[in-house]
Amino acid sequence: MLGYVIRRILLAVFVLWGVSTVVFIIVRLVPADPALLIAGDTATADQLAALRNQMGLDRPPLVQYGSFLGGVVTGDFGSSYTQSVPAMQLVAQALPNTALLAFLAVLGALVVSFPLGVVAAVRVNRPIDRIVTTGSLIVQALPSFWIGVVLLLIFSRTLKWLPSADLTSAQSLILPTTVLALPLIALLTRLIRSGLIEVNGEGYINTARAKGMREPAILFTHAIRNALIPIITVVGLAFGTLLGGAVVTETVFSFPGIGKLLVSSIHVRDYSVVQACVIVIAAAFVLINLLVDLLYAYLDPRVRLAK
Amino acid sequence: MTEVSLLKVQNLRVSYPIHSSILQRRIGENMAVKDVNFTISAGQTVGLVGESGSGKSTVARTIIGLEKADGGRIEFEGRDITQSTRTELKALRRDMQMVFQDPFASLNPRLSVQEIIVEPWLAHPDVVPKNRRASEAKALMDRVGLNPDYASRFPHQFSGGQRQRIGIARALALQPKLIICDEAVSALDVSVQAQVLNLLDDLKQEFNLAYLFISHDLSVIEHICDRVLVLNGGVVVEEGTPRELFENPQDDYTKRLFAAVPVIRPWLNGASSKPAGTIPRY
Amino acid sequence: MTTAPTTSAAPAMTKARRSRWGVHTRTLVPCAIIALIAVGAIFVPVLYGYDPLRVDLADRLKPPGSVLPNGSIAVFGTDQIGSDLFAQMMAGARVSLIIGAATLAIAGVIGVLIGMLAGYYGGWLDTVLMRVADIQLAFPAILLAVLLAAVLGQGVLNVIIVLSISNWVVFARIARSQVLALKDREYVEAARTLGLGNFHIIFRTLLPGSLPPILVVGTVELGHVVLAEAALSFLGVGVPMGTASLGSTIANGVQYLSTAWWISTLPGVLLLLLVLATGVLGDAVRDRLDPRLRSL
Amino acid sequence: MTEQLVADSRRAQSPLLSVRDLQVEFTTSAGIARALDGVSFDVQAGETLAILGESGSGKSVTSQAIMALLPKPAGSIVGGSILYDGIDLAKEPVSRVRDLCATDIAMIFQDPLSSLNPVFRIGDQVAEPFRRRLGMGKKEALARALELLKRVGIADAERRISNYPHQFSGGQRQRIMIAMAIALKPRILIADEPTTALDVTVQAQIMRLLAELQAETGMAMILISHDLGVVADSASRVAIMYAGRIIETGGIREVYDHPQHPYTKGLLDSIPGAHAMGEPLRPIVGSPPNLLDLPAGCAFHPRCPIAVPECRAAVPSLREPEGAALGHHVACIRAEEVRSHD
Repeated sequence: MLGYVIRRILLAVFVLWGVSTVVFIIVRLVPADPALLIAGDTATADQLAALRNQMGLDRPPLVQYGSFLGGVVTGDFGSSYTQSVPAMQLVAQALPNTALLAFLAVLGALVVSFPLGVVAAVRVNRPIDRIVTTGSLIVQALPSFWIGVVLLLIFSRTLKWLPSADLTSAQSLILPTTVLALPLIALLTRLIRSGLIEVNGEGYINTARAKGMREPAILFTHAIRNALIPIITVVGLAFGTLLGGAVVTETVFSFPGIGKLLVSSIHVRDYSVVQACVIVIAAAFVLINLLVDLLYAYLDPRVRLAK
Repeated sequence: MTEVSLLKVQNLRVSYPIHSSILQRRIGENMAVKDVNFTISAGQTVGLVGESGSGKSTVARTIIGLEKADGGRIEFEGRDITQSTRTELKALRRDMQMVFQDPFASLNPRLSVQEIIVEPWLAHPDVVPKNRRASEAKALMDRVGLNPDYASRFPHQFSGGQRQRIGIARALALQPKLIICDEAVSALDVSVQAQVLNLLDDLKQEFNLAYLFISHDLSVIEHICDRVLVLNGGVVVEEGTPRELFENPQDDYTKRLFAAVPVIRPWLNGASSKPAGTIPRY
Repeated sequence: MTTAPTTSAAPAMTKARRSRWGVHTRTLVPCAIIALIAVGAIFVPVLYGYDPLRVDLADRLKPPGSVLPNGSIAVFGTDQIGSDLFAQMMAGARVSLIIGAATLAIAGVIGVLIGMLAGYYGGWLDTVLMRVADIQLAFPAILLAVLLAAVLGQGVLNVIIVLSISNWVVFARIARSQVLALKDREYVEAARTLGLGNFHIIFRTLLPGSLPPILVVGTVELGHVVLAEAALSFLGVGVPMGTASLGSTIANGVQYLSTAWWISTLPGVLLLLLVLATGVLGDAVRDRLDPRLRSL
Repeated sequence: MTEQLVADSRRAQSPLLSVRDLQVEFTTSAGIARALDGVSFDVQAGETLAILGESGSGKSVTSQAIMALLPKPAGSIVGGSILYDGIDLAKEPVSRVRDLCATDIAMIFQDPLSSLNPVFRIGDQVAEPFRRRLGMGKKEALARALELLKRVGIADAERRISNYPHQFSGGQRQRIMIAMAIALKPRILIADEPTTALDVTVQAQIMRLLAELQAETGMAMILISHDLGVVADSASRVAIMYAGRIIETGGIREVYDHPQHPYTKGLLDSIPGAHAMGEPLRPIVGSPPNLLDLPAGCAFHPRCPIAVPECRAAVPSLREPEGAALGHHVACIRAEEVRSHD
């Protein structure tokens, strides 16, 4: 187990390094000259050179890379040229909002999908199962930005029930959370259903039956635990989709989270903020998956007790 | 045993590496085969028996080239094949073939029976010229007791015993001198197993084949082998003719192994005079 | 050996039989929908003489079914610059399908090739592939696409490149896992003992065996790629101005949500239909080719 | 002779379990397979009945039908009865049959690894019947589980009770399964291929353990196997199955020494090592039939060396052939023609 934990942590560190490096390379590929963007078209060659020197753009790439990595470690991604504050400060303001949104979405998705998946599995191939599976298939195909727009149209513009923007009240969280949770609900429902069906064919379920246990007791002791362990990993990976989905959802609802910050920064080519956003989102994702992997290992004795 | 041996295995050692859990570095090894020596002469059947983990399948897989030996020599007709290059090995494959355990997994489900039997000739095109391959494949099917009219059927349309016959036909396609049977009849029902054992016996006479026969089933080994090696923990603990081993085992492990073999009619041979329904002998 | 094969196979087989008709329908209907959209995408913009850059302010924001001054009927209405929404949606579907097909071809071929080689040979190639995949998985797919698109700039080719880069790993992983699962099968080992070369084993033995799940993934990925393109265009980092895209049409309509609901809603329905068709098709293909892949 | 008398007096009592004309069908994509077709047998208290057969013969389906473990919805009992203690298990709802499981009828399976839940400690799994069925507290149930684990020969049971299934060897796992099965002192233990997945030396130990436990508790056993040798020591009676029917049944010595059905005789002749070395085996020709497409009449006739045209006419029912011992029944119209070869 200890070896497994150490390996996972090393891997997470490696992935973070890889992510940072990829971001560094991609951002350096930008055709536009950041100095030119900041100084504007009217700047003289001298002003540009001075700015380049100040931003470290005239140094050799390797040196830039080194100070960039140093910045990643200390959380210093330079200043936003549009708002003249450290990029990290903007990210730090936006991050809690997104975290709240993501947390509510995952919680909501679990609460909704769990009973749906269990019911579908218990009544497999019956009408209720067909409704649940078809429903989740449709929900999975919904473009999240579009469903956001449609919900906005129905609840905010037409019915005027819910506010559309800002983080002014708890109500304003309802629509973005719903949009974010929908694909996750569909995915988890399908996974819980198929996981339970698969586990149902295992030998130990028959053993439990031969021990005289009733089906509900078997479902809630023997089946669920075995079916859920692999699903935990998927939930971790789904966080990636969720954080990605936040980029779109926050834009639709003008929700002041890290996704909206990212998109608006891309539009104004504020690359220090873009870098900070991407790396922070990736780091959050890596961290969550690390925790999920450890939880997985803890729950499955075959991994926990492996030498 | 004065004739030149077909296969000679000397001090064979095979291990699987153990990797550290952190950086996946190789930190040790698990010895599957520690020290195995034996020879097979042309036309002879040698049996390897042992329980799971004894290393018997590893020996077979190393000889055929599916695993790498860590030490020792494997000589085929006097040539050391552990040091062979790829092209030399390819030539050797013609003389040495294998019949696998699982008749459901050992045939490519996407190929027809004829394609399966012809496949060896794609690797060794000189064995049978292209225009005669279809008819030769059918002749082989006929030889192993399959209806040649079924040449275009797929493996899933056959029963376990029939599939094992297809596997035998594929092994025969290259006219080998040695066939390694790795638990080749273990997955078959008794009545079908007997058919396949008889087929293997007939083919041996007809083509002067030698067999290396790997099995956990001592009665099968006793039936088909000229010599038997008992493997335990990667080492040969005893060797002899089946009669010697069954009637007078010397090694402790061999004694235990043979004593545990179920007897069909325990009430007949006096070893057990207990009435049925009580504690079985050990 | 112990239980009759009937007992273990029977439940799956009953299910298969019960849903055989279903599988048939579930294959045909989505295929028909995709084909219909494809035909529409090819011909409708031509028939309507659709020009994304033409502005016709007199025809702005006409609701669905309006008769335009030139006598034609705008079945789905017109948008904020007066162009026919139906023609625009079909032109957008054309872009979606072109980008989807091209991305699948590029990402599929490269991913499958690398995945199979990595799975077969193992060693450093496999280690590198798996680490690259780990890093790439740490970027939520849309994030990587947004970042790349922002750097590369807008353009259909750029979107294809961006989506290929963010999708090849999916194919590489499934191909690799298939090869790993098949590599130790006895029939593959049998091919090795026959003296068949690596090329033959990889492309003649392993590839056909690996195809079913790859096809399933490919079908489902088509939907994902179409969605991703629309999302990129919606965010304004996808196809450039002047190229129709369902995503940018939806984005353009957001401002007019209270006055002209159809601009944003209708293209979304088309998008949903297209993605749903690929999802259903993927499920049907999976059931048909290999019921064991259910949980994928 | 005394043995025979004891057996006879037992038979006079009403049997513990009585299966009558049991019919089970499986719905497959290719059609309906009759997995069991008129299976009848009795199990007396304290005896061991071996049910033998090759793949597809229906031997495991029989045990699944008794325990209400037939895979749903494909498999179902379509006729006959399974009488236990005055109740017809074939007609009772599944939940009622489950109530009898473990307390009256218990079962162990072929693969002890997949039969144990990988995520629970073995102590908890063995204690489960005590907690769920007898409502014992955790501590008490675990204490009982420990006793059982010691009894089935798990060394160092005090420590190992909190280990997980993957930490045990195959033979130990089967011992744990046995401990779980005998926890509530069942009157019948069904063992479905209990040693098939095990090495031969371990197999001998498990068979010995089962026989010891039977002697201690007086429970009846149904041993299901494809291996005629494994059951020879412990079973008193055998039933040989072919294509969903019992084709021969009787005392084990009687059936093995004087087989009266050509299939039984063929099976015995097919076993290597059962006769002189070097002699070719005398296998049964052909393959077992497809349950979806059974031959008319006796299902064995296409493979039978002594088949006559009448064999095709009707399915032969079990009968006591002339000269056979009491209780030796054979489903063959030419049973008298089959000569034993001992």
